[in-house]
Amino acid sequence: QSTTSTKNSGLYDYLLPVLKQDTGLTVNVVAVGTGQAIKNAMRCDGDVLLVHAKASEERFVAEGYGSMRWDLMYNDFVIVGPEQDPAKLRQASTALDALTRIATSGAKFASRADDSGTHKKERALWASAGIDPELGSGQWYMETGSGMGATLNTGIGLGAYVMTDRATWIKFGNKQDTTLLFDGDPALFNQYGVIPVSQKKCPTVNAQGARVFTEWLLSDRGQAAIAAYQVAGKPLFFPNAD
Amino acid sequence: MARSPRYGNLPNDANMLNPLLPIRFHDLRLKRRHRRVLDNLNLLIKDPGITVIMGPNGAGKSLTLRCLHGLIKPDRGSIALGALSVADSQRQQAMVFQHPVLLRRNVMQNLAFAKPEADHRELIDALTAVNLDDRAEQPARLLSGGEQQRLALARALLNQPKLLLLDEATASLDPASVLLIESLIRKQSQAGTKVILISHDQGQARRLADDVVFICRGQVVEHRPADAFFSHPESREAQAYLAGDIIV
Amino acid sequence: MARSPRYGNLPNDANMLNPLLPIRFHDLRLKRRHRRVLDNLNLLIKDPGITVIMGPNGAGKSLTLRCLHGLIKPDRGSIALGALSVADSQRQQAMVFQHPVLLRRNVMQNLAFAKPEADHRELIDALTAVNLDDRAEQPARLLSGGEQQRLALARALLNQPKLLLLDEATASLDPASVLLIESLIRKQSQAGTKVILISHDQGQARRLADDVVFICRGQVVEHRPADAFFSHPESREAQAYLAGDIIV
Amino acid sequence: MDALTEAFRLIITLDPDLFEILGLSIRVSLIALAIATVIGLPLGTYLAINKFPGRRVLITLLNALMGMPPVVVGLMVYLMLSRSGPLGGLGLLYTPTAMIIAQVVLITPIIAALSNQVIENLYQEYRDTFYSLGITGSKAVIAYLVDARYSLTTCILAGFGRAIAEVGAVIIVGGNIDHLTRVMTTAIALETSKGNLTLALGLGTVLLTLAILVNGAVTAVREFAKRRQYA
Amino acid sequence: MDALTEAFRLIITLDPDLFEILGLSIRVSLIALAIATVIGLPLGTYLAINKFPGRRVLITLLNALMGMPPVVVGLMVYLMLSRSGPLGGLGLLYTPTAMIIAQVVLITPIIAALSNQVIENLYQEYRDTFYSLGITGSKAVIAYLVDARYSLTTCILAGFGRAIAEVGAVIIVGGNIDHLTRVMTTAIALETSKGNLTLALGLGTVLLTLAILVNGAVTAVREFAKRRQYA
Ligand SMILES: Nc1ncnc2c1ncn2[C@@H]1O[C@H](COP(=O)(O)OP(=O)(O)OP(=O)(O)O)[C@@H](O)[C@H]1O
Ligand SMILES: Nc1ncnc2c1ncn2[C@@H]1O[C@H](COP(=O)(O)OP(=O)(O)OP(=O)(O)O)[C@@H](O)[C@H]1O
Ligand SMILES: [Mg+2]
Ligand SMILES: [Mg+2]
Repeated sequence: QSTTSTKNSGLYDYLLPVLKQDTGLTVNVVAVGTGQAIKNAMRCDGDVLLVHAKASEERFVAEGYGSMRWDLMYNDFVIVGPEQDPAKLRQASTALDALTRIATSGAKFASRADDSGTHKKERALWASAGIDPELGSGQWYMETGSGMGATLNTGIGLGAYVMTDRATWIKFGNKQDTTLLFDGDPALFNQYGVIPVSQKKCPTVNAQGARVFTEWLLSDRGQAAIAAYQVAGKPLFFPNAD
Repeated sequence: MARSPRYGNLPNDANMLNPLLPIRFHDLRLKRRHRRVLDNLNLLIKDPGITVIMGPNGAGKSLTLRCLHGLIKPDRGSIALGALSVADSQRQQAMVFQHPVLLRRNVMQNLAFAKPEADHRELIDALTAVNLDDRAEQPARLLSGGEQQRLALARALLNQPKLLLLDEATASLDPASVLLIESLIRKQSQAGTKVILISHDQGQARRLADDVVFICRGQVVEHRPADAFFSHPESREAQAYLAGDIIV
Repeated sequence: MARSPRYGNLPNDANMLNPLLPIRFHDLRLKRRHRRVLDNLNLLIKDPGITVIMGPNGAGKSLTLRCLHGLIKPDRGSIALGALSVADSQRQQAMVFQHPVLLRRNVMQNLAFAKPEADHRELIDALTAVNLDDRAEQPARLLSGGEQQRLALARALLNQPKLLLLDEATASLDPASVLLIESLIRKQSQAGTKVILISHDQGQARRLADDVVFICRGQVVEHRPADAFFSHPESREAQAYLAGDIIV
Repeated sequence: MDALTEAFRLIITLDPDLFEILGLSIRVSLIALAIATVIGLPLGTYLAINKFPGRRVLITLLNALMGMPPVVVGLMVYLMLSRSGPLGGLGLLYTPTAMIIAQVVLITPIIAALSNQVIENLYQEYRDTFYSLGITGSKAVIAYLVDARYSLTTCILAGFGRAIAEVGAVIIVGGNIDHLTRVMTTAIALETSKGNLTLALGLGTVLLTLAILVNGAVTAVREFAKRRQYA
Repeated sequence: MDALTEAFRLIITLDPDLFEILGLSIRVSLIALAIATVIGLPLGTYLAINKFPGRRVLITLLNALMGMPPVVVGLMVYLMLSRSGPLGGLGLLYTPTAMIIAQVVLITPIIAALSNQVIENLYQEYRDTFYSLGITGSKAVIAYLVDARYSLTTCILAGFGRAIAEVGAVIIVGGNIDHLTRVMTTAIALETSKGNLTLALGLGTVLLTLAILVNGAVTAVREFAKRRQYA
């Protein structure tokens, strides 16, 4: 089980053949939102969890579903929006400033609103900016309740701002007149974790394969492979396993 | 029109054994759209042989036969066939409808459908009896009107019923087919099958009937031996019917 | 059986003007499943009045009428009605089928469907003419067999056709209805409508026919004035048919 | 079982969000169904009773369009209505109207193809009589529709089922935007993606209950009318 | 237009991924269709020709189940097959078998409800004759199915359309795993979420072409048989 963002970024298509070469392991990827991925794993429908929502992940481990959680890599979020940039995001200094500009300018903002890691991050940012976007739900705050790609499609169709992870954005095919308007604030960094599902809770789990997969990801070979994955000349993920 | 010789239909041993006799309709009542289409109909058919039902259009002849065959449950009243109920006797009955319904298959398959265990020879014989053996492979629904009627009759006879019900079964047949069918019916009757048929054709009724039941407005108005009925109809309605006058 | 008086059907002025006469079938040929069901059929109907078509089951009578009405295109040959083709004359024709198809509506609506512009009075009159006025509100498909046939006839007459085709239209009528319908047909014919009807009923044919067409195996075998046909049928086939013998 | 409890809870607490979403679902589906019926029934009938070259091809195409993936329909409507698309000026994207358009495109072929079959069967029976009475063109179409009215309800109910259950197309053109274009099916998809399976199943149960009620009502009316009239 | 070019490119380059996905789509849909037909046709027929208390309720339910949201079906099958579910031991989740199961659940009611209507019409005509000939039970069911065979193809094609176009259920139970459970519709959904709309539409065009081919073949066979036999 994995989140959609890693899947859509094409990372697996690059990593899995290398993994196969090194270990002989074949991995099946089920890409769903972080929330669904965790719940699916709680039902033992998955061997390894690769998601990005640290708090939920730690609860997953604490409740005994996962044996152990490791930091794997990070990437960062960016805010994209229409070329004309009605909220003047290009001039924003911080992420909080950017969100405040959107909220006060009357421009639209499309949120995934699906309990995904991205959505949780976005909600945390709104909270620290002291804004409750729910009040504008359906007027300027568009809760699409969809995956990253679908939300981008919707946001672009609406001429709205969208917060997305950089990887998905770079590979996204339907950009039309939407462009990257804000990035670089460390508040937008996004930590991915990897958790093998516990054999105690789920006796049917492929623990052997899970361990091999996890160890390979955390090994120098794996970390190097992650760093080497580039799209359009840019690295998308930055390995940071300890 | 040439008349075929009138065969006697005297009850013989086989007839006496017919387990579906006597047939007794008791106070049959049927309502359709606030109209009593069968109105306390009483009828007792004791004897074997051929009973012809006559009566004006809409009198309730077809409905009566359908009740007897179990296709319609009357609102009130009862029907008994010998010691049997309608349901228990149904497998020993066969019926040919006013507008026969043939399956979307060929002539042979239509027959085989009614008697799956029959072998080829038996089916061909049945077709030959109604002069349709050269149509065996033809789609049944593309037969001419008269051919369809003959096929329906062949199908009804296939299972050697003890009671054969015919609702204007010769209405669209040519004279030769009419005589052919009539002789088939007579043969069947002599072999012990009780036959009840509806007909508007007085010639046919005179040729075939042992007794005539005259139905009018949902009631049996007259039930007498054929000779008596045709020579001296008793009821005003039957007199008018035979004379071709309109009965209200 | 009582005979209604035979009316003369002499051509009067109205008849002479019928634009659909003469009706000419030329070398009509129709194949169905490798069998020639119409086999170079030639027929010329010059006179107004009532033409009766007779012939054994499966002879091709219904198919001939269907070709004339435009329901079937013959494989070869032609049909002309006066100066008109089948297609051009079709709106002036009406046909009553062997098994009439009624709509899933009530009796009144079935009539109104054929002539939407007719007012209530006209429809009631048409129903009264076939003795069905008390059935106006009843679902047409629940009528008895004979009642359905009468309704189909009323529907066909509603638009005052110049050519009326009847395919065994009285086969399931009671004697009174038969006479009623026959007098309707006769009236229609005297008013200038050409009538062609198929019938197996020799009594009816004698009562109605001005001329008789005898069809056998897809060909016209005999076409003569009615009196001549019934007193001295010329062809072997017609002799056999009238005698009730099987024709092969 | 949990799903049933959840559905029950949602209904008896008169959850306002639920009723907003449910209301929109019903509105969108019924409007789309009405439009698709008005187009599909005469179209299917016309193709059943008129012979012309290419008729078989058209019927085959209709049958094939029953297998049109909703996502593809959604994308096509999206591209039409998107700001850079030909109808972008109307500003219809992400409105209930867009969802209705997508559903009409989806279910019209279904209603047309199914009614085509129903009418074709009736045509076998009525053809000669209608020809003889000179009933052609739109008069014939209407007559067939009237006489097949009871059988056609099943075709329409199949269309309704597809409309009310449909998610792939409406989520693309509607966007599943809360308080604007969120309907039952997109809400179910959302709760599923959040992992709230019980809530999702609860919503599904509510939707299914709605479908049963609608179908029950239609069947009841139909049976009543049938009995008062006749088959 | 771009979509057409894209579809054309995918096909003429004999893209191996495309053919793998296409093959799985066809396999899953046809197997599901076969199973749903074997269950649905006799079921619909049985309900059309047998009177028993609750029959109307069952038919209404079948009609309503045509409106079963695919996501809900997907969830139910998911919960059944999940490793912690009652059938978890079989290890079927995220396999083509799981997708077939979900599709069978989805399309059996469609085939049953539509065939029910077709057979009910035939029943009006055959009822008395069958009763008179003593044809009941499974013999009657088979006879009705045989005699309605041409009309029933439309019901089956409707089921096929739904199966081949379906995405909501198969993505949940299949998981859209590359080289394992990815079918055309889930691939289209994936490309859409990546914003590759042209590719998505191209795949959609390929799928639609397939649907047209299948429908064309069925129609042709049916017309041929009809002409050799009769309606
Ligand atoms: N389901 C029904 N609803 C209403 N009226 C009906 C129904 N079935 C039959 N009737 C009426 O009942 C009467 C008797 O019908 P039935 O078919 O028994 O007549 P019949 O004696 O056989 O006449 P025919 O000689 O014309 O066949 C008819 O007037 C018919 O209209
Ligand atoms: N579509 C068809 N396919 C094959 N055979 C056909 C078709 N239509 C008619 N026939 C055959 O053509 C012959 C003539 O049929 P038609 O209906 O004209 O007979 P008919 O003279 O009206 O007989 P009847 O008095 O029995 O009504 C019949 O043998 C019939 O089986
Ligand atoms: Mg009758
Ligand atoms: Mg005929």
